[in-house]
Amino acid sequence: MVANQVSWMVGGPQGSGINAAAEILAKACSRGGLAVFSNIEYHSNIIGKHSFYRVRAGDGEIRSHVDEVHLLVALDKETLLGKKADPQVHHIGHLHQVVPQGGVIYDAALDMGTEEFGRGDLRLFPLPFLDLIEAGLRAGGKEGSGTQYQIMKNTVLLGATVALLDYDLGMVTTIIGESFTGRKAHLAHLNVEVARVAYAYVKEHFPAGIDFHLRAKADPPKQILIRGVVAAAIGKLKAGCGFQSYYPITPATDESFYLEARQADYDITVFQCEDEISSINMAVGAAYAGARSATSTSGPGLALMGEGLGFASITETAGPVVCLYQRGGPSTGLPTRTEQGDLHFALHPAHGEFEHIVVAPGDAVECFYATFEAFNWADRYQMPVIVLQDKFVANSYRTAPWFDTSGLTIDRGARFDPQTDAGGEAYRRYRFTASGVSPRSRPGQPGGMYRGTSDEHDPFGHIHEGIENRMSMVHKRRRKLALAAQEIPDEMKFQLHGPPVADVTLVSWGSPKGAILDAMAELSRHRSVNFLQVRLMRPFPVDAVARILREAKRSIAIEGNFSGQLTNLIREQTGVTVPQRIVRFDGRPFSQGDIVESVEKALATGDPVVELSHI
Amino acid sequence: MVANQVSWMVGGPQGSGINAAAEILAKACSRGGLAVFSNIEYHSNIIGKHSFYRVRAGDGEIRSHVDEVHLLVALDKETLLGKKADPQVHHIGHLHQVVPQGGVIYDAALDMGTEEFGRGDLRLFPLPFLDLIEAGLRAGGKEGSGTQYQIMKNTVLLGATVALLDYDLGMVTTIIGESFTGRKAHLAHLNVEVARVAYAYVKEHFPAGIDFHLRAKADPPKQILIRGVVAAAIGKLKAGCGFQSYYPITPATDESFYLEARQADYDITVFQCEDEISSINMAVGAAYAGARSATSTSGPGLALMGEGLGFASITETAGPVVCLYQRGGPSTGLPTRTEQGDLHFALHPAHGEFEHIVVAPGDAVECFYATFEAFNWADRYQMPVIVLQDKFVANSYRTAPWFDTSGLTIDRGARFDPQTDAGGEAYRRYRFTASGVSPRSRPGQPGGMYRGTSDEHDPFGHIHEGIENRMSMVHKRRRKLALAAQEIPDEMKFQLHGPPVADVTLVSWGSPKGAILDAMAELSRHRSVNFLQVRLMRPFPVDAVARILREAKRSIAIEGNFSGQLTNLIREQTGVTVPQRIVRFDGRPFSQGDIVESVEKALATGDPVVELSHI
Amino acid sequence: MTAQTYTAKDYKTDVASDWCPGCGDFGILRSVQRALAELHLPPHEVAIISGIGCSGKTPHYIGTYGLHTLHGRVLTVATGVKLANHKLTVLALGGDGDAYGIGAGYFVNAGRRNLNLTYIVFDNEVYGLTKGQASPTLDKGMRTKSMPDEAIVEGINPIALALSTGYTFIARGYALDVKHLVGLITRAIQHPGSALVDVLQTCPTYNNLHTRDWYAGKDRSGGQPRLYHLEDTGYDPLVHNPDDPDEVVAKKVQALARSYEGGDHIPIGIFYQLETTTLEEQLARRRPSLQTLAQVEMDVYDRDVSPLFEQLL
Amino acid sequence: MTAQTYTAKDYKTDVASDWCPGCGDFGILRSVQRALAELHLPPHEVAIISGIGCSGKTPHYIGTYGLHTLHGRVLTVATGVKLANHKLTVLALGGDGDAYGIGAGYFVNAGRRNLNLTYIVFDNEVYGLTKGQASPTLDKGMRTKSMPDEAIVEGINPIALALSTGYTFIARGYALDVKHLVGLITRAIQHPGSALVDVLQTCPTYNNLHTRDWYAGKDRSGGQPRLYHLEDTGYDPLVHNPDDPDEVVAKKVQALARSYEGGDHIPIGIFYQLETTTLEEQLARRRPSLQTLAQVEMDVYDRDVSPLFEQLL
Ligand SMILES: Cc1ncc(C[n+]2csc(CCOP(=O)(O)OP(=O)(O)O)c2C)c(N)n1
Ligand SMILES: Cc1ncc(C[n+]2csc(CCOP(=O)(O)OP(=O)(O)O)c2C)c(N)n1
Ligand code: SF4
Ligand code: SF4
Ligand SMILES: [Mg+2]
Ligand SMILES: [Mg+2]
Repeated sequence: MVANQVSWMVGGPQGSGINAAAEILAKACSRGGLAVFSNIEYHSNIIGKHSFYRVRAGDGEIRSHVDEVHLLVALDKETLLGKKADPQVHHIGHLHQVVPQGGVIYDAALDMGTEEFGRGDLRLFPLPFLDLIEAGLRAGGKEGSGTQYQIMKNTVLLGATVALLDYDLGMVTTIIGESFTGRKAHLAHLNVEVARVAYAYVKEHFPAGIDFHLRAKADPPKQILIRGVVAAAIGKLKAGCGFQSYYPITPATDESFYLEARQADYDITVFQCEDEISSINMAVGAAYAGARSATSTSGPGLALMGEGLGFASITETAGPVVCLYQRGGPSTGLPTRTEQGDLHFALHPAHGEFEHIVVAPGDAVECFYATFEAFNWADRYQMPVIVLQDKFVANSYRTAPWFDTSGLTIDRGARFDPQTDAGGEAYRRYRFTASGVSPRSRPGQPGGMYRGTSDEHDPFGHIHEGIENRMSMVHKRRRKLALAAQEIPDEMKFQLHGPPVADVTLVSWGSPKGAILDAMAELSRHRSVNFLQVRLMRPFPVDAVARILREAKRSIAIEGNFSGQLTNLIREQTGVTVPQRIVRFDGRPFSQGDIVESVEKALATGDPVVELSHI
Repeated sequence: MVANQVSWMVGGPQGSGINAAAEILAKACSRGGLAVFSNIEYHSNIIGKHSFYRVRAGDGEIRSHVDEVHLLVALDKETLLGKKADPQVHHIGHLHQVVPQGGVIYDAALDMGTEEFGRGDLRLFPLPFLDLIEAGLRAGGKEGSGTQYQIMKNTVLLGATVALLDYDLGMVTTIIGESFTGRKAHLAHLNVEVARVAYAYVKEHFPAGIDFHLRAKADPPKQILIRGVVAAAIGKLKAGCGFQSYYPITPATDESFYLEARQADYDITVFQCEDEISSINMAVGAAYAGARSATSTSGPGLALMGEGLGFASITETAGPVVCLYQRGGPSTGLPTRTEQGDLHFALHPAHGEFEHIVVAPGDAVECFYATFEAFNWADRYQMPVIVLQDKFVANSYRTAPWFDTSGLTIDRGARFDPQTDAGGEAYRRYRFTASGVSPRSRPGQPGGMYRGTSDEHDPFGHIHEGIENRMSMVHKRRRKLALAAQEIPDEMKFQLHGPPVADVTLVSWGSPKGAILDAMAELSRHRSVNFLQVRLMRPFPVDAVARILREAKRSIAIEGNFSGQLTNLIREQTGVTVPQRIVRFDGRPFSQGDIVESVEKALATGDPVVELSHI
Repeated sequence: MTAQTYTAKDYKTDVASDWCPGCGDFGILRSVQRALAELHLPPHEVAIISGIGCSGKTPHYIGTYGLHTLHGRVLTVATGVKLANHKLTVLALGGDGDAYGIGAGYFVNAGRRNLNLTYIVFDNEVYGLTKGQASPTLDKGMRTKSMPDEAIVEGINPIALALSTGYTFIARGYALDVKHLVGLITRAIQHPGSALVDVLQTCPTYNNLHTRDWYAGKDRSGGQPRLYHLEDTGYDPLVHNPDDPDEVVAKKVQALARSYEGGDHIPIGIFYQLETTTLEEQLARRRPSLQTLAQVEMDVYDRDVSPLFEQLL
Repeated sequence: MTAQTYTAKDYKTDVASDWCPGCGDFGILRSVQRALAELHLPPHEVAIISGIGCSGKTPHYIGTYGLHTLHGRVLTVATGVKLANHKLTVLALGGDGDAYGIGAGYFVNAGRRNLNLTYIVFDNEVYGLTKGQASPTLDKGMRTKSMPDEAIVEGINPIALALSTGYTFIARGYALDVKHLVGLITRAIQHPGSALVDVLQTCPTYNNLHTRDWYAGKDRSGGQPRLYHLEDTGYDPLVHNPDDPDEVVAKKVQALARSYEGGDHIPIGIFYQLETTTLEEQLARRRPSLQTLAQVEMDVYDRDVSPLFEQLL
């Protein structure tokens, strides 16, 4: 393992506050200049079911999680040992993931006999959670029973964690202070006291601690800690998005919340709709009216948006941009779990043949840039754009250098100009042009009036069923897609990570990116490895992908779905068959170790399909 | 041209009754033992816009239309010469389609100077339509002005047509009599009189007539005249369908109307819903309740049904069967025109990865059998089935031998039996089985109670997010699809028409079938030609199609869409590239001549794409 | 069928609920189970169809046939079930978001049909399962703890909406007044036609405005409860002469006026009831076989379609 | 903007209509054009959004901005347009199937918002463009010539539905009483908030029950018209004190009672009107820049997002 790198995990029932603790720890590590990757797993449930949060932090590049845990924090027995008896939620807990000599913080009140841990190598840290809360409250000048302030267990575990990892308590208490705002501001100092008490308790009672420590950088770089939803949201703001409609759905809602909280500061209209049919069509209406417009959703929502997307496309509306956060399907499926199961659907989301763009960023950084560009594409090519993320990218935090926005430019595409363009009766909104793009007006603009329709239409926008017109219109609209294929730069379309030529070429898209990148060093010890990450799904970078894969000595696809949707798409588009694929479709994300193991297995066995799971 | 074979066309404004005239003529030809193919083209409009109806009838096999017309009937000038000045509906009429020496019946009141026809070879039959109507009314004992009975122009043209084609007037008047029923019965004899008068008038005033005639068979076979919607409807009835929900949409509505009119006779519940989301989910509810259940729609409707289909699939509901009548897209598009644009969408109609079957019959006969079998598949594999038709198959009449239903058997699949299966608390609706299929109960059945859900679930049907269970469930459901792939017989999956090995292999699906078959004789004069018709789109007949295409010397795909959806699917599924394709995407169907010309062109030029249109 | 008797226990499952402690859903669950027991409905003849949300999970806890469907589509699935087998007792249930937001179109159109089913709406004024956004029943100006701002659109009045769309049994209950709610659900199930029971439901996790204590009036000076029983005021919801359009309108108008009562004086009970032909009855007129058999009981697998071919000759 | 004047001609296009001869849609088209002219609205500042159906084709014949959208989604698109540019006059229009069937959910939820737009429903009791099936407003027991059987579900009462969902201007017009209809549409456009004008529309092709002659009462012994003007009876639809909840309820109750009048005595006119804060006003409180600028007028293309990154440090 890398020195000064730690994998930490906390588990407990939904609603017990582990999120806050983990996120504060992650932020403290990030502020200390460490690389951080953190992510949560939880049931589709509000209070009670088992959830856990991982934080991996340290030196070097970290873009994924690992399965092993150096320090495990358990708020309940289930986190340790699972629920083996209950067929409904059967799982085996996380104790087995703890590395040799790893530490376990748990509530002393759980009354775990050491033999229950079943292994002698662990460093055990039973803590009197309620007592520590009470002590902290007292220190903060508040008498109160620990039971009443149960939720502060999360602060106890945070203080204890910092003590064991030997990290910077001051940094953590600062962040605790920052994170209680508004109605909760008065709780800040109490929590700080509780964290201090827990820290002191651990330092005092467990001086030996554990062997895994984290040290903040002396001169930390200016880095941010960001997750997919927020990256996309900031991308939208930076791009000048003026309208976002949404209907609540996991895991997309967080993005809209983020924007909603900033609507006044950033002059954006964020609107909660009655359903996703409304969201998409409002977004189309707003785009038609001239705003840069967007919505975001996950699979079940997109299943209601197809008609609206086709409508936007045939009316050559400039947008909307639709952020699709994939989750475990089909149907309601695994609503809080991750999957890459919607690629085919995003490519053909409704009846008929229409033009749209589908881009699939691989991490939060790409989410930002892809979402930003999506608006330029929507305007330039006058069609909707789908930005395909998944729950894993959406919810996972990672560190990244402060985003460079200097190179970002806004391009609103061809717009009707009453000074230079034929207007009034002569204005042809859908004029046949060589590029396929016709300058668009917006309601309110004198001289640019037209009547549009979801029916096939003539250059003026009126219903037209004639053959000649129809064919010209289809060609016109298709030219725009061809133009997009031509103009969008290669680096937005795909990236070949690693050496240009290698013994093994991994092929993937979206969220497995981080784990693949992190796994490459180890995989490369025995052979050279490179990694083709496909980003633009439509228009597809046919020639480049075909060339790279034809030149590849051996290629293996890696996807978070059952059927290998990218693998299929590549074959459809290029005729090239990627002969092996590694798939995961249990709703869980790929870890760094998953990639190493499964690629080794695929190479060793030659099996066409390697299925992954960790129980 | 084949002797005793005629291509006839009538054109006029929507609502002018040309449908009735054409359909009576078609029926008379069918009853006379001739092969018939007839189809209509019309605007998305109720009254007034140009529409035309073609009837091709005669000896030999006829499964398509031809572009040339032997006898044209024009109720208005637009039918003859189009509307060249009006940019909104620009077209050039049908006069140019009339063959040398062909006949033209038209209303003398149109006041067409012969020079307006622009060619001297035609046989012109200006008729005093209103006078003939009045004469007929008088003969029927009714004084009335022709203006008031304008609609009877269609009967005039019918009588005149029969006279010129020298066909059997008695047969036609019998059918006229049959076609006025219910509230309209009193009009039967008036129309018969009008037809007689028109017939006599033509015989008297135009004794030379035309050179193209139709003669009924002396001993006509027992054949039926059927179109896709009716074939599918009867297929549903024969299969024991107990529930059909629908929401009106062109061109699917006719199927539901047909069933609705027979609900009492055939004990089927037919229900008009508030929209297609309701249609699909009611159909799922009915299937869950134990009925064989169905709905039908076209593209915009399917765009609202995806979520319901995914729901049916994850709950392993036995159905519903969804008849999808493709029409011109995208969006509202060309709502009364044909297209094969929904294949990709039908294959991936919603988010996530789920199981369903997609079958695409090529003509009305296949519609019947495919729809029938669809219910067996829905029951056997417990998943929804999409039967993919298009407007052209749906609305075109063709003759066919009386359907042989003797070989049809109903298979309701594995059902829970309280006598032999573990019931009550022990009943596992989603028991893991080797085939993937678990016997299903229905509400009302004692011992078979379970709780189902659109979430991922355990064998009992309860929400379950565990990894092991998830993977087993995905595999279980996928096994059913594999089973379907194994069990469905080859002849349902595809058909290789013509010689097993040929110089040129045409590849197509759905409605171009008729035109391709009819074109093969001519195409085969210069080289050997066969035709691979793919019927089952999911599960796809991978091996057979790959084998046939790999063995093909030269293959050309023919599709009624822009992007070559089957071509793409074949490549995705088999890796085989069909190097050339002929496409038509102007909303119009392929004629026999279209196929001949475009295949010759494709062979001559080697162009990867040959686009078709006739203006 | 021998007349068997049942108790609430017979409608339980051994599935652990994953609702939050103290959730009002428990009260509704218990009320449904008791109502089924009071009516002694054989569990296998009951189908409980639900939407998606916290509320949507209810069927998993009831020992009848159950189907947990899609968000907003519960009435469409339930209608399909009932049309296919009208001998079943069909209960539809789900959240207020499910019912009046994404499902509003189906709510309206199901009302018109007067199909004999009972719809129980879990009205907690929030989207529970997606973490507490405003649901359509939250009133304008209100702000729960998970909302960034006050609601700026009118709340839906479910009683008024149901009145205008044709439900023939319209009631409001309270999740924590189980005895009263059992009565409402029992009568809703007995009612021949579309029945709505909108149930005020506490959501201790997200709805901090309308809590158990608030309904109980704990914050009021006199401490009187905010809820009262309509029937205690002599209110008569029943249309006595269904053929008298004037009485129908009068009873609707009366119910409408009452439905707007609120604040510290919130009526629960039956607002409106009209006994008139159900959709099943009308269908059975058109299709006499439905008078004795449910659609799923008919043997339709050996149909003679040759008359249909005859018509095509 | 110089105050320019307009006449109905200024709102015409040269596109040939493809409605059937005698269709009531012509009357509605003319009324919209005249209302726009009476208000002297600059054509380029008007956006007319329509659904799918015969009625949906209307924008092609009006010389303003227009968008002919999807079946049942007209209000969602119109809402998006208005939210993006509240300075536009936005008219939504479409068929009764569009509005109360497939679009019912959007009808309900748009009502709640009180966004300042006018919805004109072409109420012909049939699905015109798909050839005459019953639309949701066709009453139970009715059968038009294209229906195989009588309708067996209740017809929607658009006025009652609008009342229960929050529209603040609710009127009924008649397509062939153009003068009266112009007045209704004019006032609906002037009304600040969600306005519904349900227009009884003749469909000579499919609706053989409620024809021009029927409305005119030609078949009645005295030959009196079946329609009367509400305002002629002294009816007062206006809520005079919007802050008085009792008056609001009273006016709703009054309107509801009146909305059920029918048969030979059908009221047209304004049923209900309430002037209260619009959605735009509320949004502008939250977002003061909206008080002067429309969203599309704001320069949002050079935003400084660095404070957002700061928060992520
Ligand atoms: C099509 C679709 N959109 C969104 C969601 C996400 N979702 C799940 S539950 C829910 C709201 C639940 O609120 P409500 O219906 O009031 O039920 P409650 O949880 O309050 O009982 C939403 C929006 C979904 N499952 N499907
Ligand atoms: C999603 C969808 N379903 C069905 C249709 C078919 N369709 C077109 S118009 C229409 C009904 C029109 O009726 P109405 O809204 O009353 O308008 P009208 O034609 O009477 O003016 C229907 C069902 C469609 N276009 N889209
Ligand atoms: S979130 Fe609210 S409604 Fe959902 S289970 Fe918890 S308390 Fe009940
Ligand atoms: S069908 Fe009816 S509504 Fe449609 S255009 Fe014709 S008359 Fe008008
Ligand atoms: Mg709720
Ligand atoms: Mg209508």
